[in-house]
Amino acid sequence: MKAAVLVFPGINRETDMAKALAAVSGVKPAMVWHTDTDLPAGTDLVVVPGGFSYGDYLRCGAIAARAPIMRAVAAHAERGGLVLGVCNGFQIITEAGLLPGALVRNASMKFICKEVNLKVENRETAFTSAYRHGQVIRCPVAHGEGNYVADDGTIAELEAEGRVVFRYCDPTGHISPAANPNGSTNAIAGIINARGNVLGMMPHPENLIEALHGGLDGRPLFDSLVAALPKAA
Amino acid sequence: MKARVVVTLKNGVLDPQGKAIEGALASLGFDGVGEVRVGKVIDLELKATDKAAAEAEVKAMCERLLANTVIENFAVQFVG
Amino acid sequence: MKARVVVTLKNGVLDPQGKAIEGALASLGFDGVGEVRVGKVIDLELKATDKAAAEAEVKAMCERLLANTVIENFAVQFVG
Amino acid sequence: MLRNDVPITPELVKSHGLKPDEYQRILDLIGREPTLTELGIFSAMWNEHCSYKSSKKWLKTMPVSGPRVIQGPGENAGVVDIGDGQAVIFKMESHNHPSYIEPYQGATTGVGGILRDVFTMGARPVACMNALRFGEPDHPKTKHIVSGVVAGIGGYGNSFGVPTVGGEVNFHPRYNGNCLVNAMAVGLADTDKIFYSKAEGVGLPVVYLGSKTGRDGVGGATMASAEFDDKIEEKRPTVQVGDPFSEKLLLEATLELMKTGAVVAIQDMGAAGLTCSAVEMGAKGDLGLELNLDAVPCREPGMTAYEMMLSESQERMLMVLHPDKRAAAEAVFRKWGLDFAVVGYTTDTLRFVVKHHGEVMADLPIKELGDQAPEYDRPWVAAAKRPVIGAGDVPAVDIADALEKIIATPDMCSRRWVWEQYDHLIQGNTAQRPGGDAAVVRVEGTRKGLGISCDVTPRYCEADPFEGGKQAIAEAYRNLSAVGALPIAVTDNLNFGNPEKPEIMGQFVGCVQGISQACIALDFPIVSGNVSLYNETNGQAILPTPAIGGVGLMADVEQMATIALKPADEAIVLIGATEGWLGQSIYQREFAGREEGAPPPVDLASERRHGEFVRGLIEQGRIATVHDLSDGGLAVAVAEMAIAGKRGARVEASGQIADHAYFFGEDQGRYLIAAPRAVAEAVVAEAVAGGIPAAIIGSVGGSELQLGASRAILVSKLHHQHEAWFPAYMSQEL
Ligand SMILES: Nc1ncnc2c1ncn2[C@@H]1O[C@H](COP(=O)(O)OP(=O)(O)O)[C@@H](O)[C@H]1O
Ligand SMILES: [Mg+2]
Repeated sequence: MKAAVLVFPGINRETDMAKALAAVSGVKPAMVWHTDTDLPAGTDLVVVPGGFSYGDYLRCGAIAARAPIMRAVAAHAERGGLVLGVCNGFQIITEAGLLPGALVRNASMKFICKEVNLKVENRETAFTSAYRHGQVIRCPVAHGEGNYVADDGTIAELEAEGRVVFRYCDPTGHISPAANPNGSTNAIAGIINARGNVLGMMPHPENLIEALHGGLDGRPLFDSLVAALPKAA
Repeated sequence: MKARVVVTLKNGVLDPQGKAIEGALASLGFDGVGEVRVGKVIDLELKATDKAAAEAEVKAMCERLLANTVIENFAVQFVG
Repeated sequence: MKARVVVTLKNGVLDPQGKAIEGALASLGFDGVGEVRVGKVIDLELKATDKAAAEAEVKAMCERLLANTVIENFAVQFVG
Repeated sequence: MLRNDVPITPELVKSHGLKPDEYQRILDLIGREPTLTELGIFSAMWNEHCSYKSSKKWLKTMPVSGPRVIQGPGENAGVVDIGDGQAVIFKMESHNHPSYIEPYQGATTGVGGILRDVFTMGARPVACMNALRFGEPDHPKTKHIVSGVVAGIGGYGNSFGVPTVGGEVNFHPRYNGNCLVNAMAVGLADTDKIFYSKAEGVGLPVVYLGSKTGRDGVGGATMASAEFDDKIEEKRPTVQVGDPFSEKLLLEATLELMKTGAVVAIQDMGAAGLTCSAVEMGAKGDLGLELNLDAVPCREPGMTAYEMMLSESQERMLMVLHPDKRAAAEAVFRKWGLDFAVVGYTTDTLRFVVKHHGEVMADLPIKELGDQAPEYDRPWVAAAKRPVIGAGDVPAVDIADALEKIIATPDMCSRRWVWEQYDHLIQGNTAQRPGGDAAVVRVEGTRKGLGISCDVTPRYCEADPFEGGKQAIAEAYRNLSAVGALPIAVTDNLNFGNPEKPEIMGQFVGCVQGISQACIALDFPIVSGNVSLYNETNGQAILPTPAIGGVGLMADVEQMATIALKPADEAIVLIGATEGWLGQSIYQREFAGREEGAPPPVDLASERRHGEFVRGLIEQGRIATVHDLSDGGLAVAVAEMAIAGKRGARVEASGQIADHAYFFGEDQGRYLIAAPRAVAEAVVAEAVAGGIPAAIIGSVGGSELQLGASRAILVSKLHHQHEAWFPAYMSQEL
């Protein structure tokens, strides 16, 4: 696996992500600066990490989505390369048009940091194959604008095509407003594009990968990627 | 020249901020308030002197950055 | 009746958001842009039919909730 | 000769917060009338906030050294050795007045300021804490302030990317007119890569870094030292807006810059911005400094020298640069999109010279500006001792009823509503999240952990400043010991009323003396801190609130103890002596409606012995469940352990002490431990052999909590009661 983690001004979970990638795959990812115009040669996974790129000013992810490096990311996705956007990264790739819809302010209007439960709705992806179908996992969230919205047609399409990959639920897997931390449509926590190579999610699997974090439920996501990608030389 | 861009949410797009304000106004005793929607104004100082050119430029800025046309509409006004 | 409240930062108050947009527009190649300041619009549907009364009410809402008068100014417009 | 456009009238002097005798001192020092810019510079340097003129005499008496201390008070933050070539760097600071005026921005700029203090020294911030005091919940302003302050603290720290891992929240009518917002930041650096503010070398460039200067907060430090009155509205325009995005860039740029070897000295611009930072850098290095304001990056046109010198625009730094590293240094700042401007140079004249448009606007003796600030030995009176309240003087309420009520009160309920708005997980090293005795953060790349705790019990300090001061340190020591961390050093934030009143000054002196005595007894030196005086509105002072931020060190985070009850069938051990002290207790407040009598005394020798004993057990891996006893005593502590572990427990009555005193007394120096019975028995035997009171008082199991003969309560119900108040209160937020 040859991963590249993008760094925009104001991004702040890039180290967490890089540590998780290195811990699970054994290979340190390349850190790629936003003004670069190319990805390192041979990159097979681009990760857009969490944070507050450009302070979340204007709209979260909006300014980063227009950075020079994003053209290379779009081309990478176009070629079928894997792209993972987490939290601010999800917002950025959505703003960049790699995924449909938008992420708006949490219904509570507050930033929320806590552990939630997620239901793995689709394990047939390069990002989730190490989970069981319907598995309920724990995962932390930390965001102020994770409320996924899209027009009815888009939502219907995502649902019909099984492109909702993660959904907020309670510990028993039940979907309910009380278990939805941000008011997201259909409790959507993560979606994938039609081709299955671009995943965006609000929760932070990189913050639940060792005993110190209180659990390991984030690890299978990285295990899945390691399995899907060729071993780096 | 000064331009003001007003960015508002499209009809039908959920507006948590508007909802929160609705609730807060009601609990403050302002009971004559129906729907509340929140948007943005972006005031720009422009070096351009030609209005038509400026208009086209600001429209381009909106489409490329200032508004997310998936969920937002925009309108441009000129002052002075 | 519909009211539009425009809330803007007072002169001299730092606008980090405006600054970030300024930078972003410049790096997108829009080089004719000077200062950018960001504010809010709040669109309210009002049950009131008397304009003067509505005006007083919206002003009170602004002072009590909609604007942070420590750092923001507000203006009220009526539509229809 | 300096041109003086503005006549310096007594009114002008007064409006700068300078007393007539202080102005006379200025005249004597410089031998002429100051210019307006100079008057502004003096007012900034000589106000209480920057000069510590009322507190200095007493601060000098505090214990500030120890074998681990690399840098004590006097720099931007304290530096303490944690072994392996690393140091922990931390400080606490108040933003009380700004937060009362504009809660959100006041809190954000408070967090921003303290983070800057820490990374100016070369440390990467790894944790933030916050100690908050608000007025009574029913006061019309409280909810608005709580909402804004909490959102502001989160808004800044979350965006900046540092986990906010703990703190304190209290409500009390004495904070109705003056909330307290104390923010603490903790960072890590290599001991050989620490940066200081002392300028060295003549003729070196002085560089301005960060965001541009606006008219923000002109006069802010003066405001922070003024008592509020009803004209508070007029002071509003001095509010500053925080920009965590720029601060994050400033952090990365500064740390990158430090690696280039370009930094000779560096100082953040905090209160009184350019003035304070420039004077301090020069004065500490026995150097003069000349500033050319034409080079200062300004956000607004037409700023005067006066405004630039007093602006408190945030996210700025001042640095003395190695001249041959200029290009590399500038490239770093350009890369991060920040301003970089040479605004002056060091001189050997010991003068602080400010030029603007080619004209000298100020020319002052630099040492005197700092060192010759007035220093007062303010008269003080010790508070009268209060009587010891016996258990019989406080009504006995059914224990279960009392617990259910207390655990749901604003001061005792869960703070989840607060800390869920703070990103407490970022950086991936949070080993103990908010909700326990102390936060624990792993030292990146090692197994070591830092424990961090914020403590003070203001009602104790009010009743007996000396004992209250001791107690604040003892509680920090206890909280750190309870997670298994060796307490290594302290930062403090001394919040008091108007020091010109002898009773208030007496509170200050008493607390400082109590703190000092406890720090000495516990080998817990003070390495940094902050003083906030004049916390009064219309003559009503806050409770004396010397907030303590304690930092501890553990060798292996995996050994850390938590408060949650773990497997069933464990025994519960109480360490420490219980008399049933109800004076100044939460129980007395709730059920007698009084805050009366003497607070519980702290026996520092046993505090230390008990702490060492408990820490030893944790380090040996023999126990993993510990909670210290504080507000609400034994009943509240065991309830918190049950709630955290979602398990029941039962604790027998004492047999000797009246139930309400036994379960709710706030005797100091105590811990609860849960461990398998055999371990518990051995622990008790060892403790008793070592002269430490200890006994098995109960056991873990079931789904209910039962105290003495009182009715059992479902832990799930307690949990609900504990969690309910905050969200319900804030749901009617406006
Ligand atoms: N303002 C705050 N921010 C974050 N965490 C807080 C805050 N206030 C309280 N907490 C957390 O809630 C828990 C209980 O606080 P407190 O009752 O003051 O503990 P203790 O009595 O052990 O000092 C602690 O873990 C503390 O860190
Ligand atoms: Mg504690």
